[in-house]
Amino acid sequence: MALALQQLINGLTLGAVYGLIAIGYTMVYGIIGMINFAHGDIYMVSAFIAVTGFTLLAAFGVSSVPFALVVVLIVAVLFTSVYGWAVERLAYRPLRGSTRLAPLISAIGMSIFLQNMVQLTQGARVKPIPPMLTGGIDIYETAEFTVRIAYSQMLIVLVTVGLMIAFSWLITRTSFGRQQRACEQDRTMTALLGINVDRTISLTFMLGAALAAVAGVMVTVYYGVVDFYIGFVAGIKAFTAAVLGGVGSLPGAMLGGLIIGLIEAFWSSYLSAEYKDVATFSILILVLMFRPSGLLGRPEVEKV
Amino acid sequence: MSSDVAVPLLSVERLTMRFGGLAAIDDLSLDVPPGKITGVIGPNGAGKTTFFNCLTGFYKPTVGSVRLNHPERGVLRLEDLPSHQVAHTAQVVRTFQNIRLFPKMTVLENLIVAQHNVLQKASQFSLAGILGLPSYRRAEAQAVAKAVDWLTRLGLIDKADTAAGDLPYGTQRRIEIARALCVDPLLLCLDEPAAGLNPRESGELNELLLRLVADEGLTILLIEHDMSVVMNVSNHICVLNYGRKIAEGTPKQMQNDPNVIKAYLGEEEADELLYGEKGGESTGVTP
Amino acid sequence: MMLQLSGVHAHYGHIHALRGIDLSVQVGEVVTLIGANGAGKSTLLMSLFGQPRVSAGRITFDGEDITRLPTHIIARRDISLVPEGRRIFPRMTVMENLLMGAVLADPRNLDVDLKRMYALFPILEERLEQRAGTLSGGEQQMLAIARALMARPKLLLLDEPSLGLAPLYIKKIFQTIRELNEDHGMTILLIEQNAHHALRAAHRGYVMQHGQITMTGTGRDLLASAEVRAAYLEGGHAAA
Amino acid sequence: MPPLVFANDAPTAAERLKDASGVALIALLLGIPMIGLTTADQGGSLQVLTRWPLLAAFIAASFCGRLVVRYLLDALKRRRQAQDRQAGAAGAKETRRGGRMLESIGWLAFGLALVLPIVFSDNRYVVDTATTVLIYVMLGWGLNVVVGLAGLLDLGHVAFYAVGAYAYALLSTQFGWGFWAALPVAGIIAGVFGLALGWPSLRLRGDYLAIVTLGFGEIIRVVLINWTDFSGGPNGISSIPRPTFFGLPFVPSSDNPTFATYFGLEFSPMHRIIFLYYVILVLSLLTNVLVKRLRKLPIGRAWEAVREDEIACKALGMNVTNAKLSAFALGAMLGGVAGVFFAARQGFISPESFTFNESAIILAIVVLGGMGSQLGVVLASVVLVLLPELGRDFAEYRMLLFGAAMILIMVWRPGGILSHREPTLLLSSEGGRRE
Repeated sequence: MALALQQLINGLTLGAVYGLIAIGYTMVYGIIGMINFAHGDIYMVSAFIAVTGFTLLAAFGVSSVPFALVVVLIVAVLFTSVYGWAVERLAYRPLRGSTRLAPLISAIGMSIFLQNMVQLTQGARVKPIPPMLTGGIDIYETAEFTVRIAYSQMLIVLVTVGLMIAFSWLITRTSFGRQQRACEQDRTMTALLGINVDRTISLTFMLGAALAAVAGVMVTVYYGVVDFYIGFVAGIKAFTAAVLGGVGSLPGAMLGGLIIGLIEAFWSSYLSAEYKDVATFSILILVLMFRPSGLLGRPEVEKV
Repeated sequence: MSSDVAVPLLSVERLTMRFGGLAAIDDLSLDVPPGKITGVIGPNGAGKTTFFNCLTGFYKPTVGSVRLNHPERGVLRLEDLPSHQVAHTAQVVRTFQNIRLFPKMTVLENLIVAQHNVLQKASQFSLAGILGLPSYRRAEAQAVAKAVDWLTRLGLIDKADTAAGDLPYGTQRRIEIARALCVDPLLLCLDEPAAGLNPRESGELNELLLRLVADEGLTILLIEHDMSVVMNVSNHICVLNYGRKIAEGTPKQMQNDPNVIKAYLGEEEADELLYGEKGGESTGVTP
Repeated sequence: MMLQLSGVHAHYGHIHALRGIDLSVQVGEVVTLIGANGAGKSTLLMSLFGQPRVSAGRITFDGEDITRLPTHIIARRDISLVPEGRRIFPRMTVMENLLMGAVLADPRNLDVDLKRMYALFPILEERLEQRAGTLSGGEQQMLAIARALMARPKLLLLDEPSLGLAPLYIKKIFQTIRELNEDHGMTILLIEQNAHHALRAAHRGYVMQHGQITMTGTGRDLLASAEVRAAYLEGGHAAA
Repeated sequence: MPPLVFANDAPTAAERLKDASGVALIALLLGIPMIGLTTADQGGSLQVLTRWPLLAAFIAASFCGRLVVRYLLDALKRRRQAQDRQAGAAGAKETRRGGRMLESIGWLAFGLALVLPIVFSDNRYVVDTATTVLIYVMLGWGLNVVVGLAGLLDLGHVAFYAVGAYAYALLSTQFGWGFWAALPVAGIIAGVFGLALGWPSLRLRGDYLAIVTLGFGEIIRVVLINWTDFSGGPNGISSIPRPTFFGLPFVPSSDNPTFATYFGLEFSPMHRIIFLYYVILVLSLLTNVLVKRLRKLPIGRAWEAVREDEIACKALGMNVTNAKLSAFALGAMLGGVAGVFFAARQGFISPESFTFNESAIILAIVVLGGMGSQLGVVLASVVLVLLPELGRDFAEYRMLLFGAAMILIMVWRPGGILSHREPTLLLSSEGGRRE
């Protein structure tokens, strides 16, 4: 019982991180209808920026954790969104209007490039940082086990929920959100209505990267280690989460993330940690068999 | 009236199709006599295309039945067949309002794909095809001959090797009809075949449809807004509005039916809309 | 002079679609451009917005040279287009489509403009929350026109507004065109295959064949001319 | 949808400088966190190190690079526009001539492939690399059926490659099957896996199918890593028997006749290398002939038609599910056969060889080559295999350059190197007869 509760908390935290990255996937998919394979690596870049940021602040003797967190978040979001912008400008914009597969391949190329760039400039070794946000609240105690919500876990869940609400509102209710969706459906027509399509797409990539940046900082705080390969794994998981929830739906991305986080946590502790990815993907396949548009995705009305 | 007119080729009974709470088709019954052209008209959004989708297996109707009297296979219930079986077994073939060709394939290839089932059978799981057995080669030659025949009759033969997507709109419409004909339909369902055609082209379409019925004994179900087509070729017209049948009868009857005029043709100028549009005959301008 | 094209050439892929077009639209006019499938009419309208970009010639709007401006900047110059194939946003609601049309308009006019659209096309008001992709063809056409009008354009460009519409709706659309022009002083450039209707609604007309203007005159004159009747009855795509 | 084209008249010098400065600014922002700053482990904890000179060099390079590249691109673009205009009506004829030229390039490539091991008979590296190229060619041709012809986005092709490889490894080490006997069986096993995956997932639309296939690839890999009793786990399976020349092994000495003794040759390890090269050459040529033939058969046209418009296919009475499944199964089978060869050539396999990266590279080969183009696959395989090989001298930059090259090729030719589609049958079969 206690273990289950603890795994629930851990699963939700992990799921929140996946969800946060998945929102970025979904937003980019929602505007140019392509899978941004490099998104996971953008998240990895931001984790490295966070490591550098925290180390630098520590070197300057900053000891206030909230202050350091806020500063690093801002810095990481700023720099990472420039990365998001540059990725779009270099690898995707020249391919607009070509086949659906062309940007997918250049995205894979970009992912390989970013991984190796970080490996070269930052080193291949795992980067540990000292624990920052320690402590938590014990909510349930038995003789041998204590269920605890760490402060870092609370932070992650709160930030994620907040961002999801903000971005859902942005996309469904604001003029900018409508412009984004219009770009996805018919770019030429959107331009004919006087909207700067290039700018809208660039901004979306920057927002997606900013979300990945937040996730990167959170994970750095939570786990305390970062390496150049985390982007790939997280990217695949988040991509799965986005599809599971229904690509294009923000709450869907969140839900998909949470489900995958929970599966991983419970499967690892009760069945076998080795097969947790098998479980994740099997459930994805099962869900899609019965709901081909994902859990919250709107079914494509086949207009014949 | 000969006796076979009494047995309809297709009988639609109490067909209803609901999307959510909205009934796109509401309790529609209709008989399609063989060897005739039956027109389906009605305002945009009256449920005409939905009706076609129900006939051809793309939608499963909420209530009701669609029965086809197949000369060899007996009575077939179309609403139970998946869409490819509707074309393959029941030989009910349709075209689409927004032209659905295979744009990168040539016109000839489009027509060969339409004969897929025949050729696939002849190729015996592709084995006869890979080995280039004569049985398959003959079947392919026959398929090409059939395609060439239709292309010639529809005046498309010099476009045979062009990618279908590169051709003008009006030509694509004709290709789509030619392709449907290659499936050997009993019942051909045309969804706005004259949309986007100029007056001369729609005139040619009229001739084609009449020829198909006269020479091939084909039965045609026709959705069309172009009154110069519908009124001139249909033997029988069914008028839909809000998914319901509001009138049915000969073209003449429909032109004078107050309900039809009110819902579809327009109050005062019904006659002019019917005959004065494309040719401009009624404007009094002499060439 | 509201819109002026002089010596405009444009290529669509390898096709030389426009071959030296001279055309003008005065303030307050309804001008129609008729011609067969593939004559280049739609290319002409799209090339006003740089899609495709003209390869030679000059386009001015309200005295400003817009030949080389980016598409979205041209669209901000009080020109609205109802393009070929409607191009509504299928996965947005009717309301959202209308709001997209008003993206550049003064938000204070929004309510007034929406009411105007409901008056013009009552069916749209019934369907506000429905996804536009589920509308029927005619309803989509009305939505496309309404979306274009939401920007309060000075010049409205219509590409085959009657395509796929029931007779009653065609009448309604042409009535609307007349109303917009007479009551609201809107300038309109209209492309039609349905030449009869178009010429009756227009002050002036141009006939286009093979990417060139072959004839021009008042609507009434063109309607009466034997060559026009021959041109639009025979079609002009034979060589394409 | 046509891409947005913006006015791009020759910019003035000032505009060029401004443009390059913008790029330099972006380079600065990108460079600060990655090049300017880095962390290193010093005395048990991380320390921040700075590399400002390197950053400055990077920015300067970006500035100058942008000036040069922009100038060249502008010049190229103007020239291409002028050419386009002149080309005009000549377009149609040109494609036909292009088709014939491609055919001759194909025969030339075939000829080169045939004589390559003879010319380089004592250069193991060249023949080995060429063998690797051919493996990818074969994988690419298999995947081309799925992605290029049927238009199904498959990101997990490596799974079938792995199935084939492990099937052969297990059949040979556990049951003593020979290479040639195991080849078709392993191919069929992979095909069955293809059906098993295809059945539930083919009604998914494109990108959803992509993640499902990707997931399937990962499932296979994870199972291979963890099911140690079955697959040997991360250690893989070793001492897989090599193929023999009609029963004659390639070994230095043996009681039975060997390849060398039978033909009275002096033993050379190159014999096997060259033999393997010809085996994969034959396998891939068979694949090519098979796929080319199928493309001109009803099933092949059905694949392409499904790619173009599924709904129209249904309306014409085609069973779309069968068409898709057959493409999937055939692609899987060909992948499996390539896997058998891979296992036999290496003599050792482990899950490491079947990561997502492999799938990505195979897919890249198909897309870079030009969807559906058989010759394109060959060209792309050569490029993608040789790139990292050429990059061996700057080992650590090799994958960086590989990634960059993938982006550049795609940007340079978004339709792939060869994007021309040859019709499967022509009415005017002699090409020029009707002109």
